[in-house]
Amino acid sequence: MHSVPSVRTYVTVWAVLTFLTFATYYIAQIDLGPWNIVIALCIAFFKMSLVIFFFMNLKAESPLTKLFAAGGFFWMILLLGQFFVDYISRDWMPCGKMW
Amino acid sequence: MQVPLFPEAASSIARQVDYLYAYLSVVTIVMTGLIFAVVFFFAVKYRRKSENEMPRPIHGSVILEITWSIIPFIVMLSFFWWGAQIFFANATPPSNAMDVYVVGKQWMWKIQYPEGTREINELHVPIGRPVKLTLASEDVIHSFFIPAFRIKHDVVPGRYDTMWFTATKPGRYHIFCAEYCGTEHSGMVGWVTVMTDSDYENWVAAGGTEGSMAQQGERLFEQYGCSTCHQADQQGRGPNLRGVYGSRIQLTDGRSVQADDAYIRESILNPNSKVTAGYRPDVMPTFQGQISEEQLLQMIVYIKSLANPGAPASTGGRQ
Amino acid sequence: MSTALQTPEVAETPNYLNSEYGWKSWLFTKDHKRIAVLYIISITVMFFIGGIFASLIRIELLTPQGDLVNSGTYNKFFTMHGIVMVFFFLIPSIPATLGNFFLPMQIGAKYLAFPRINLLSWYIYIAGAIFALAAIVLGGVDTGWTFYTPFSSTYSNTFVITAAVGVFIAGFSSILTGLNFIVTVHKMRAPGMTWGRLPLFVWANYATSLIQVLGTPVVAITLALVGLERAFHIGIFDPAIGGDPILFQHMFWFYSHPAVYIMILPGMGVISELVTCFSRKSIFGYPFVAASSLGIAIIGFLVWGHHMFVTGMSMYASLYFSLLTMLVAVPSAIKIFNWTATMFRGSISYDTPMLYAFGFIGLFTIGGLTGLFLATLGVDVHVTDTYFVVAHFHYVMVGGMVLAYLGGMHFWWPKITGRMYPEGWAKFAALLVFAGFNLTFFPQFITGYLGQPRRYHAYAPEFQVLNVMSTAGASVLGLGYIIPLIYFLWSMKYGPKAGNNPWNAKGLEWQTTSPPPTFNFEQTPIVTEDAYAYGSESAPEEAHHHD
Amino acid sequence: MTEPHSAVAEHAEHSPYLRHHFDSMEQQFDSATLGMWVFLLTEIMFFGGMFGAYTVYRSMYPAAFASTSMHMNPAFGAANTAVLIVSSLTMALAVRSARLGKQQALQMFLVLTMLFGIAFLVIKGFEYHEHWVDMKVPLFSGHWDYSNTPEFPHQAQYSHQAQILFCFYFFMTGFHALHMLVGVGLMTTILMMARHGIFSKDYFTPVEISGLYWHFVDIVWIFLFPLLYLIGNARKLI
Repeated sequence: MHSVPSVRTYVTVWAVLTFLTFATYYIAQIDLGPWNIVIALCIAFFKMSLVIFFFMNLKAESPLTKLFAAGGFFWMILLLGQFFVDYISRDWMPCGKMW
Repeated sequence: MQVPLFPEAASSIARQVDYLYAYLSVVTIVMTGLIFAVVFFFAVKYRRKSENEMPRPIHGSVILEITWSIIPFIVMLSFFWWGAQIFFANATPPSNAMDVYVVGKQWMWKIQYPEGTREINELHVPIGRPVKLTLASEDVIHSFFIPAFRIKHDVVPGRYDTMWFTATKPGRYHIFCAEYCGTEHSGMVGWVTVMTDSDYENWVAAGGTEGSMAQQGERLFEQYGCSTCHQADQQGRGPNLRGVYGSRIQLTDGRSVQADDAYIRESILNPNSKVTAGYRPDVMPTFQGQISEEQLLQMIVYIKSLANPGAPASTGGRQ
Repeated sequence: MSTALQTPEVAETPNYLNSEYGWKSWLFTKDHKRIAVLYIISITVMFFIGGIFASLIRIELLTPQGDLVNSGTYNKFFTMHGIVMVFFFLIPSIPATLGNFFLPMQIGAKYLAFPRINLLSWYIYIAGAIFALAAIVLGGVDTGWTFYTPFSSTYSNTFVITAAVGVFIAGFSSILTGLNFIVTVHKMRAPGMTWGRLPLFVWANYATSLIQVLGTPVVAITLALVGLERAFHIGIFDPAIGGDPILFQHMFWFYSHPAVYIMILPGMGVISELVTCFSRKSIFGYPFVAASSLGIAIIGFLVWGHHMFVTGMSMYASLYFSLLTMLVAVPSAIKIFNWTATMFRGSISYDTPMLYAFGFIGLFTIGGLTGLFLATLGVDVHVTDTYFVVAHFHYVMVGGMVLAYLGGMHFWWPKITGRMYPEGWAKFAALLVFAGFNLTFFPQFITGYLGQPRRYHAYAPEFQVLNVMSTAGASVLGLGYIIPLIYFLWSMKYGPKAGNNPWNAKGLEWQTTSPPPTFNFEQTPIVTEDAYAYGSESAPEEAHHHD
Repeated sequence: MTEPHSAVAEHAEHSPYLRHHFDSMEQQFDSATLGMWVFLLTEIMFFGGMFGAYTVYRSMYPAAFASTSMHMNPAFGAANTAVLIVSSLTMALAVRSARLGKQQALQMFLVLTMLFGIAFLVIKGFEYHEHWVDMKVPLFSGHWDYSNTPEFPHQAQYSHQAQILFCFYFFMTGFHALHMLVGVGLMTTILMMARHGIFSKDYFTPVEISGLYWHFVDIVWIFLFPLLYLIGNARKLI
C-alpha cells in the first residue's frame, strides 16, 4: 500500500529528536528573557512535526487526513488565541469613543 | 391590574437603548412579517392541484444569493455600530461622578456611601448627577441590574468592576440580581430611590453616624498595624501612601502600574505580586481572609483621601 | 416497548425489524437503523423527563411569590430541566436518531463506517443518562445547566459532581457519533454520489459532526476541572484561591455556543428535505445552502463572547465578539431565504411535515432575529440574563429544533416503521404545538425587556399577568407533545401500511423498501442525478433501481 | 471513492478481515486511519483546553509560575522525554515490521515499546512521590504546605497562585499518564493479536491505529516538557 521508510530514516529521526530534547533542556538554562518560551515552543513544534511526518507517516496519507491533522492543531490555536482577545485587552482603558 | 408593556426610562442612556431596541424591533417585525407573508402567499398560490403535478425545477440565482447576504449583513452592521456606541459611551464613568460602593454578598446588596451611611438593598441617588458604582462580591458572581436605568454589570469576586448612570426621573425603581447566585437568588432584590437635590441633601445629613468611610478606613489602618510601616514621613519600611492614589507606580520588575482601587486591593491581599521599586518583597504579610470586602473599600477610600490636596504627586511615596 | 415493534404481519419482505428477534438482537445490534430506534426511545424518555421539570417551573411561576416549592427546589427544577433538555435531548436528538438512521441510506452506504463504535456511543449515552438521573433522584443539582463557578465549585452543596460526570460521559457519545458520520460521509458514499449531489440533510449532519468533534472535548475538560476543583478544594476557577471564574466562562462557552449550532443545524437539514419534498422542487441555490451549513459550523466557534458582555470581559473583546456574531447570522438568513425561494412556483402539499416546516421557518426567523438583539452591545447590557434570553433560545430550540425533529419524525415515520401516522390527528397536534408555543414564549420577550431576571423563584408582581399567559401556553404546548407520542405508538400496530415512497420523494432512502432491509439496498445504488431532481429532464417516473 | 464493482466478485478475493460493509481492504484501512486522526483531533482539543487554561494563568501570574517551577526537577522531565522518544521509535519500527509482515520483529518491538512506556510511568511515579514527600501536592487539602515554600515564606496568597501551577502540573501529567496506561493496555491487546498471527502484510490496521495513538501521546509530552519543567529561565540545575 504505502512505501515503507527504511530503518535508517527512523533511527536518524530518533537521534534528531533526542538531540532536540537536550537542546531544549540546555537552552532553558540561558536567560534570554521572553525569548526562552518562544524558542522552547519552536523546538517542540519542530519535534512534533518530525514525529507526525515520519513516525506517523502522515506524508504517505491522503490530503484529507493531512487536513484533519492540521485542522486539529489550528483549532487549538484558535481556542487559545480567542482567550487572549479578552485577556490582552483587559487593561486597555476605553476612551469613551470607540477609537 | 394593568399590564406594563414597556419599562420606565429613568436614566440618561435609557432613552437611547429604547430607541435602539425600537429600531431592532422594527427590523424584526418587518422581516418576520415579510417571511410569513411570502411563505403564506406561496403556500396558497402554489398549492398542489393534482397528485402528479410536477413543477419545472429552478436551481437558483447567484445574484439573489449575494444580495440577500450582503444587505442583511449591512443592516446587522448598523445594529453593531449603534450598539457599540452606546456600550462605549456607557463604559467610562465621567470624572465628576459621585462614588458609591456596592458589595454583593450571598443574597443581599450592601451599599456604602463615602459619607459613611450604609444600607442593605437600598440605594439613594440624587437626580441629574452621575453616580459611579464600584462593585465587589464576597462569595459568588452576582449581577447588579437596574431595569429602569437599562444597566447591568456582573459582580465578580476577586476583582472590582465599575458601572455608572445618571438618574433623570425621581421615583423608586427595582434592583435585581441578574446572575444566578444560589438559593435566594430571587430574594436578592432592592430599591433605588431617585430624589431631588434638596431631599437628597437632608437624607445624607440624617444618616452617617459612625463617621465617613475615610474615618472608618483610618481606624482600620491603625487597627491592622499598617501605620507601623506606612508612616507619614519618608523612612518607613513600606512606601509612604500619601499621594499614591492615582499615580503611576514603578515596580521592582520594571513594569509601571496605575495605583487604582484594584492595585491597592491586590497589594493588601497579595502584597508580593506588584512590589513598588526600591522595596523588598516578602516583608508585608498577606491580609487575605482577614479583611472583609467592605473594610477593604473603607481603607481604599482612606488612602484616596490621603492624596495630597493640591500638592504635586511627584514627591509621592516613591524613593 | 421494543416488543411492540416486531409485529410479524407488518411486512413479509425481510427488513431490519423482522430479520432477528429478542432483546439480544437489539442490545448488541450493529445495525445503524436499530441503534437509531434505541436512541429514539431513550431520547423520548429524556424529553418527557425534561418536560416534567418544565411544567413544574411554569406552574411555580403562576404566582409572583413562588409558593409551589421553596426556592432551593425551584433552582433544582430549572437546572435539571436545562441539563436534561440540552445534553440529553437537544444535542443528540436529530444526529443520533434520524441522522443515524438516514445518513447512511441517503449516501447509499450499507452501514456506518464503525458500527460497533456507534453501539458504544449509545451505551455511553445511557451511562451518562444514568448519572444524570442519579443526580436527580439523589437530590438534584442547583447550579443551572451552565455550572458557573465559583458557585458550582465551592458554594453549591448539591450533586454537582454526579451531574458533571453525567454530562462528561454524554459528551463522548456525541463525539463518537460525530466521528462516525465524518468518516462515513468521506469514505462510504455510493458511486456517483459526489459532494455536489449530497442531500442537504447529510451536509447539515456533516457540519454538525465537525462541531461535535472540535467542541465537545473542551467542555469535557472544563467540567472535569470543575469536578476536580470541587473534590479537592483547589483553586482553578475559585478567585479566593487565585483562580479566575471568567476563564471558566470562556472555556464553557467555547463549546456551548457551537453546541447550540449542533442542536439547530441537523434541524435545518431536515427542513431542507421537507421543503423540497413537499414543494416538489429542487432546493433554491443548493451550493449556498450546503456552504451555509459549513459556514455556521466554522464561524460558530468565533462568537461565544456574546454570552459574557456584562461579566467584565474587556470592551474590545466585546466589540470583537459582537461583530462576529453579526457575521454568523448571515448563513442562517441565507437558509431562510433559500427555503422560501424553493417554494416559489412549487406544488406545495399541506402534509404534517410541511406544517412543521412552515412553523420552523416562521419561528426560527423570530428566534434568529431576537438573537441579534442579544448580539447588539447596547441592548444586550439590558436584556442579558432576563426572560428575553429565555424567550430567544426557546424560540430557536423549541420553535426551531423541536419542530424540525417532529417534522422529520413524521416525514420518515413510514420509512422507519412501514406504517403511516394518522394525518388528521397529526395536523391537529402540529397546530396545537404552534399555538401553545407562541403563547408560552412570546410574553417572555415582553417580561424580558421589562427586566424580569432569569431563574427567579419569586418575581415582581407586575410581571404576573404575562407569566400566567406563559403558563397557559405551556399547558397547550405540553398537550401538543403528548398527542404525537400516542398516535405514533398507535400507528406502529394499527397504522395503514405505507408504501416504499408515500411522499414520492427523491432521496436514496425512498428507493428501498420501508422498513428497509438490514443492508439498506439489495445492490449499492448508482447515483446519476442531483440531490432533489424533481421534474428533472429524465423521465418523470424513472425506474426504482438502476442496474 | 470506491471503484464500482459487481456484487458477485465481491466475496471471492477479499481477506477474512474485510468487514462486510466495506468494499475493499484499502477503503477499510483509509477509513480506519481517518477515523483515528479525527479521534486524535478530539484529543488535541481535550489537551488544548488545559494548555489554554495553563497559558492564561501563566500570563496572569508569570512571577509565581517562574519561582514555583523551582520545585520541578527537569532531570526527571528530560529523562522521561528521552524514554518516550525511544518508545516512539520502537513503535514506528513495530508498525514498519507489521507492514512488511515480519511477525517476530513486530512482537519484539511491541514488547520494547511497552517496556519503555512502563519505564516512563515508573519515572513519573518517582517524581510524584518526590512531590508528595515535599508536600507539594495541592490536590489533598491540608497537604499543600504553605510554610515550606522557600521563595515566599509567609505569603499564603502568593502560594495560592503557585498551587495553580501544581494543579495544572498534576492534571496535565496525570491525564497524560492515564493515556499512557491506556496505551500500554492497547499494546498488550495488539501483542496478543500478533501472537495469534492475525496480522499479515495486507491486514495490520490495529497496529497502525495504536501506533498513531502512541505517537500522539508522545507529542503531548513533547509539549508538556518545556511548558511545565523549564519555566524559570536561567535556573541552576537541581
